[in-house]
Amino acid sequence: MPQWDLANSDCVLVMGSNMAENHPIAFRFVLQAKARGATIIHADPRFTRTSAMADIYAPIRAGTDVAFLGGIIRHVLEHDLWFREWAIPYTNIATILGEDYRDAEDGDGLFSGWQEESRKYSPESWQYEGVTMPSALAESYVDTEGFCEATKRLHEGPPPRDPTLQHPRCVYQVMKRHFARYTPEMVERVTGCPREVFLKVCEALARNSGRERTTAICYAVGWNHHSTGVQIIRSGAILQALLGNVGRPGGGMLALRGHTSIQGSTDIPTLYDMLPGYLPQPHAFKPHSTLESYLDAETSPTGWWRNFPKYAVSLLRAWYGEAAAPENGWGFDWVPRIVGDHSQLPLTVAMRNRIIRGLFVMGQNPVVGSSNSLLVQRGLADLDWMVVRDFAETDTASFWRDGHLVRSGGMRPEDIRTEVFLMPAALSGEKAGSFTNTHRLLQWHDKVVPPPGDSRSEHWFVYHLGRRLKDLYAASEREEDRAIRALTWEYPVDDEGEPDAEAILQEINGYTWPDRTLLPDFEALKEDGSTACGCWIYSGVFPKPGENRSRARRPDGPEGPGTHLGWGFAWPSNRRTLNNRASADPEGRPWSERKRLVWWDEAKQEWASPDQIDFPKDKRPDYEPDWSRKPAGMDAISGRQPFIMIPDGVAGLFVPSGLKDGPLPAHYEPVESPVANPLYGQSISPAAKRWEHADNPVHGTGDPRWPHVLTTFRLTEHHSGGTPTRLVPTTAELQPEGFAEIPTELARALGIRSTDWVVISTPRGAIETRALVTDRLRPWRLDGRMVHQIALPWHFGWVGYATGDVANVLTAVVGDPNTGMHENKALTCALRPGRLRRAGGAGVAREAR
Amino acid sequence: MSRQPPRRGLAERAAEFAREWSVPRQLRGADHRREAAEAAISRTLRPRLEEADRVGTSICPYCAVGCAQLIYARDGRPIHVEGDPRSPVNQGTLCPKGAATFGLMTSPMRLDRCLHRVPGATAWREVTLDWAMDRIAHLVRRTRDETFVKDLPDGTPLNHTLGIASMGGATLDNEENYLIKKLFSGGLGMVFVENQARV
Amino acid sequence: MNEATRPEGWSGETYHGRPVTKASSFDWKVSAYIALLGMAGSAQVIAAVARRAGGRRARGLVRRARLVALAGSVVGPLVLIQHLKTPSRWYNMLRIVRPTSPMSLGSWLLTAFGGLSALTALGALFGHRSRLARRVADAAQLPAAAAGAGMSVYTASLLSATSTPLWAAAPGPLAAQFGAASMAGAASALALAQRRAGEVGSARRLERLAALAAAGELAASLLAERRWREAGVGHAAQRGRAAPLLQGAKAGGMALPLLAHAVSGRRSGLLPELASLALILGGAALRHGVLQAGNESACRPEDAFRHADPRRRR
Amino acid sequence: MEGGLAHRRALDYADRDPRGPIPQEAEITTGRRVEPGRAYGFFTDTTLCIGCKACEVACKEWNQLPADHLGLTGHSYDNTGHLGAHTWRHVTFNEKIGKDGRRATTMPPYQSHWLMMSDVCKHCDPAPCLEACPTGALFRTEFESVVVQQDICNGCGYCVPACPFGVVELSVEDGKAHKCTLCYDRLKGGLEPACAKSCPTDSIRFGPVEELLEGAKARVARLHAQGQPAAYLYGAPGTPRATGGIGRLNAFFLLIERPEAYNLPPAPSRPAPRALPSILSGLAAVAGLAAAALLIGVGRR
Repeated sequence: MPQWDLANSDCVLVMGSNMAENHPIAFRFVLQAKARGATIIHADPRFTRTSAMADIYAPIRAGTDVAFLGGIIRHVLEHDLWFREWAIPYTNIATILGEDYRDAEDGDGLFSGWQEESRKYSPESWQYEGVTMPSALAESYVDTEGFCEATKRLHEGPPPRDPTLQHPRCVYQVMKRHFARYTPEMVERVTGCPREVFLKVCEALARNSGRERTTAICYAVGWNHHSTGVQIIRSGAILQALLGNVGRPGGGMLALRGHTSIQGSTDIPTLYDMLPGYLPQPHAFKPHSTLESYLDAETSPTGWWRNFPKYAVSLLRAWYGEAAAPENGWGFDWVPRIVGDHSQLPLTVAMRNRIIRGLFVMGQNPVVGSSNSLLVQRGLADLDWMVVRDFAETDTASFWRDGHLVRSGGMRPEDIRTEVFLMPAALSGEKAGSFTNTHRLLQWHDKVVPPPGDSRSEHWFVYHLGRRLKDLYAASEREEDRAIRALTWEYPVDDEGEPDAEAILQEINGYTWPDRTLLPDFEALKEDGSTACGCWIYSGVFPKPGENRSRARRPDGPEGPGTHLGWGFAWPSNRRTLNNRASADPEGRPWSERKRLVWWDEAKQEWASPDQIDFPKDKRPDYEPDWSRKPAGMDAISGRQPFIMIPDGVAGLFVPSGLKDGPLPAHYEPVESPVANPLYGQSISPAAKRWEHADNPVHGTGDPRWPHVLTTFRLTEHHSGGTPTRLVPTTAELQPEGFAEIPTELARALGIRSTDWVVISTPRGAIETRALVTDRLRPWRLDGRMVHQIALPWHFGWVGYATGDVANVLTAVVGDPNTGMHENKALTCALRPGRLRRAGGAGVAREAR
Repeated sequence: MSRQPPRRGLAERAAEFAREWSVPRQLRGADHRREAAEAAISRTLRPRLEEADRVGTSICPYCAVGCAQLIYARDGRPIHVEGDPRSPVNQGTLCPKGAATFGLMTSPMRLDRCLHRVPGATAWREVTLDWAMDRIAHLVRRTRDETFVKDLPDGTPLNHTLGIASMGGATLDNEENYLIKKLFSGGLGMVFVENQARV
Repeated sequence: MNEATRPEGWSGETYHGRPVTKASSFDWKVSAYIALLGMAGSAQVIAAVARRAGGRRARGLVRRARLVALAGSVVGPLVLIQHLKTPSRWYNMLRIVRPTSPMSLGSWLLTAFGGLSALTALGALFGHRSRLARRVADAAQLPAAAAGAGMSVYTASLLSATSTPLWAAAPGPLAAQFGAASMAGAASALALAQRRAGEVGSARRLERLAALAAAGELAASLLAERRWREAGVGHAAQRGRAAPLLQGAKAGGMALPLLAHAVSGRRSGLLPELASLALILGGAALRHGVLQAGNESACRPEDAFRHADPRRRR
Repeated sequence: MEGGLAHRRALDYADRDPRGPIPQEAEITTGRRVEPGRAYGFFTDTTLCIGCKACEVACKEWNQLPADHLGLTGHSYDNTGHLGAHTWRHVTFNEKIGKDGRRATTMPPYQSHWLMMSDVCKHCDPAPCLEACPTGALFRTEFESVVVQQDICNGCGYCVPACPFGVVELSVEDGKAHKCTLCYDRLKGGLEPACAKSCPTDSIRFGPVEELLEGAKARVARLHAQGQPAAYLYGAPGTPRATGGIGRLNAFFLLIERPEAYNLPPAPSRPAPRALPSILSGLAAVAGLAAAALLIGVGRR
């Protein structure tokens, strides 16, 4: 949902996000909603600037979000507060599961399919009765033999349903049973949130959902950064789907992301496991050895993803141009295969293990931002070479001079053999290009001024590095060098050698091959090699020469309609609200006038909307697939199934495949927790990713040496790794030094006062910082004892006007099984007043320079 | 507002004092709080945005909300950055970080030369852009050639190198991410390509 | 609020114990100016009285009083200009007549006083040779005395017309204090001069005047302190950094010299001279003490809150 | 759907790059044009303030004020401390969530339990600093704002103690008095002041004071109706104990706690009227002593 659409919400639940602080401009629209009567709820371990603005503040212990949300789900199901008319047709709540499924309820926290030896789930027992579902998003492939074959049965008919919800194995009954133990009492026991506050939240959400009203959920990395991050988000999604808050004005889930084009760099992924447009990166241990087998394994028989081959082949044509031919699978043979998890966390371990020898760091500051900073810094010292590109010297670039290894690790710079390049980079006003914001909106920025001195854009750097490498490999006849030689790399450059960003965007948009006529949108893509497209979901952003739609700057005026279709370009197809077919009832009428967005126009025989409809424009609401003809792709999606990217066209409350830690969310304690799981015998997520390494010790549940809960957070005054704010005088002075928030009760017990030095430690390391004693944190009473929580902003490092010790020295390389995201929002630590024994802290290091 | 007037001679200052003297204006009936007190600086004051010879549309480089900005520039240098009042995303507003964009572009700590650290060195040395690019290209080739794996013993194709990694992208343009993924993954066979999406 | 930041004796709230108002930048140069110009101004008052009461017999005293006034109005402004943060722009003090600003009016008054003092000084310097000089000086004497009276006290009004709690709390007593101190200082300075010149009788009368002024100064000081106490803003004067100075001024710069003058009677010698010196220094110390204590009170949030809310004077 | 709708005039500039600042941009960002002869000011509604300090940054970036780098104060998130020569917007932070060792559980609508307020020069009418200024450097502009003209100020410093709010300060860099100008230069160009324009939640509203006042009163009434009975205006004419001897503050505030909680004086007063009684008592003292001198016979030998 667009952020401005929050103004239309009747209730906004902010959870896993400190929205007022970290996305103030998005919060603007929450307050606009408030001005129109909306209820604002903030559930968070800390009383923050967001909490101060809330109508209900629900304090919860860090890492207990699933328990809290599970409690709401139970409340909504138990008291029949869910939006029946919406949820029965639009979700899989009525779908019947197979007989093999066993819930966590029966396994004391383990679902059926757990394989102890490989410590993995097999999703076979989670399937619908008689049907095997491919995963909705191609990035989460299920690696079970015969699985792909089994999904072909989707052609034969829809998964079995019981709209009366009486069938004991229908999702409704399964969910009711699964969430039964998430009672208000249990929620209070696990999360620490007072029962009456929790019930207020339940009532507000239920009251503000339904035909006439919608509730939005805003979350950020406060949900992601857990070993259960994906299941927390799933819990929110289940709730929204039960309440009918998807695809409708003022309803939805808004992920508030942290970097200016983090969405763009996910869509066009500088990520290991995907190719542009959410196509899976081929995997050595999956049936991906040829293009044919890859397409066969990854193409969903039904729903929109049936078009997968068109997108894959068009991408290969864009990359390998002339050299792409049917014989080499359009160049598929050259695409590198992954062999496992190559994401951020294992990347740092691989550096330390000397698997990685050369590293590019472009606009990132992993010494500050990555878990277990000491491991990261040791890894950097193990490299042969590193290229850092940023607008100024970062902590990462100067690790060999000012980092912990030199400061307290007994090393001298002379001992560090890494060759380091620090190259000045251009900022957004100094180069042209597009960013994709958190609601999928592509917006172009101009080059207004030249970058200073030798500063260059990444366009320039990557383009010229590519040119040089192509020259170096030009004479090679080796098969392994075919890819770099074949890679299309012809972009017009200007006098300074800067490649034309619009030419690159045109390649991303796609054109016909070989005559290079720009494509109007992705519906024009073909799988026969006659089209090239760098990222199918972006197709349509540059439909004609001279028409860069990301550069469109036409807002809606006072008369609305408020979809702002003339401002930027939202993928796909300039759609502002995804799944917006769900804003109309199964017959195609808006659920209410108040929440009108999409409707079926019988006269014109098409869907009408001030938005772009996320559905085939002329598919009648009463269209039903003719199963006798084994329909494929969109033909298998009926006129009343809004979720066209999902093979069965409905939202998945229960997810039969695609998740690695269970088809329904269950509360597990963080990997490092002061207490055992009160809900199940299975205390922590069985599938949580862990990397055993001498530099990465992790302790068990309830270890008395680390009695306090530790959570990390961000401040509105700083940005992520801190480089772009610690180095700017006007922002640096606002939060000039690192600190730790300590609850008054704990501070009193330890004799700590604000601005005193304290030392915080975990098995990974210790840091010293200043204390900020505050009532905004509170002690939790867990199983009869008090547990305190300490909170650390993690922006600080030794570079800049604002400095402080690196919070990530304390965190562990431990992650979510699905995404590999770290668990830095909930761990445990020890605290003492005083300073580290080493000579001086970050401040001293800075002064010494 | 801390602009210092240039040093001037006595006569010049006397003339200016006479010009700016409020007493005659007061005698003519002007209010000592208002017109009588008004000085040259107030009569000629204009917003410095009007000095811009170029105004460009930009997007805030910090978080993912995507606030639109206008960059005002003169003689190829930014003179100010502020919220674009047309944008439905931010309606002209900016948060503390976005409001510091001008400060970011003009930070005294900004780097404008390529620096290189020889293994074991205790300080940076300045190098030319061209030298750095050549050196990096050679290092990439050397490391790639040393670590490239074409296939597994059973013949399963790999076509990859685990020896070179790349971090970052979330702060960069879509087009830049595209070039990085295309060159590093599609051209060189790197698989350790990651950005801040998981951080 | 945090108990650690709650000021002693203040049950209300402050904002992290931070100041509400800002202290002035007035330092010893300003106190020196106040004392100097006060003396100079009062010297003109004495000159006028002496001229009227003593006629030609007062020639020596009048001459010396006029010279003191001239010296004060030459040195004082130079000291004051040094206090400006941009002294080279001192002339902007005469750019405008701002009736609401004691400092603006004071600047014009100072200018007038300086000019009149220059005229009266003509008499002092050239009176024995030039009749014109005598006439001009005599004609200027009364206006100079009027301006001098203003010079003796306007600095107190200037301080009172601020938001500094201590200064604002006792506008009347403060001005009476400054006026009396000016008179005491001028009388003492002239007494010393007269003694040096051998005019002991005149000196004794001046000493009596000085003693009277000191009594007035003391009374005004006690009144000011009472007002401060009532307003709840007296802490800085009573227990602050400037308290010793103020107490010292009261004891050593007012009470003791007063006593000394009383006991010395008709005796001549060191004691009256010391008493005169003490009164001059006491007046200066009083002004500096008031300035400092005011600056300190400006930084005390409880003083500012009490000043700004008469109902909460606790 | 109503979020993000633009002012009608913004459409005149749609799909084309402005060549310079948009004429009367303030009309697009506030709905009001900026014209000389009207009183403009700020209405700072603390119940909408999220303490983000965008105003502080926007102010410093626009006015090119140096950073102060006070260091960590331990005073909640307030590391700015106070208004001053280089700080013309200052966000105060006052934590109220803890009460007698417990934590508050009910949340009135909008800001509560963590008071945040963006403080600024009040542009008082009448203005003590202006009344005190001996050079005329401080004057009232055609927008009824109070501005220090830097080509005139000589750093006498009298405006500093004159201000009842501790706003004005002499700069250590150039020795002159500095404070918020209500972005005088921007107003001359039809632009909204930098702080108000950047404010993410419209806690800072800029506009003609009369209109702001009307809106503010309505806002107070609405807050009372919505369950925030403590809301009141500080510095608006006619509000009890808000302005003492000062007629009105052109920058006024909506508060929910006593003014002291925001470091505001509960009833600031205009200092200038104290001068006359003061000088009269002083002159009386001098006159009395002069009379005494006559009686004593000073001048006689």
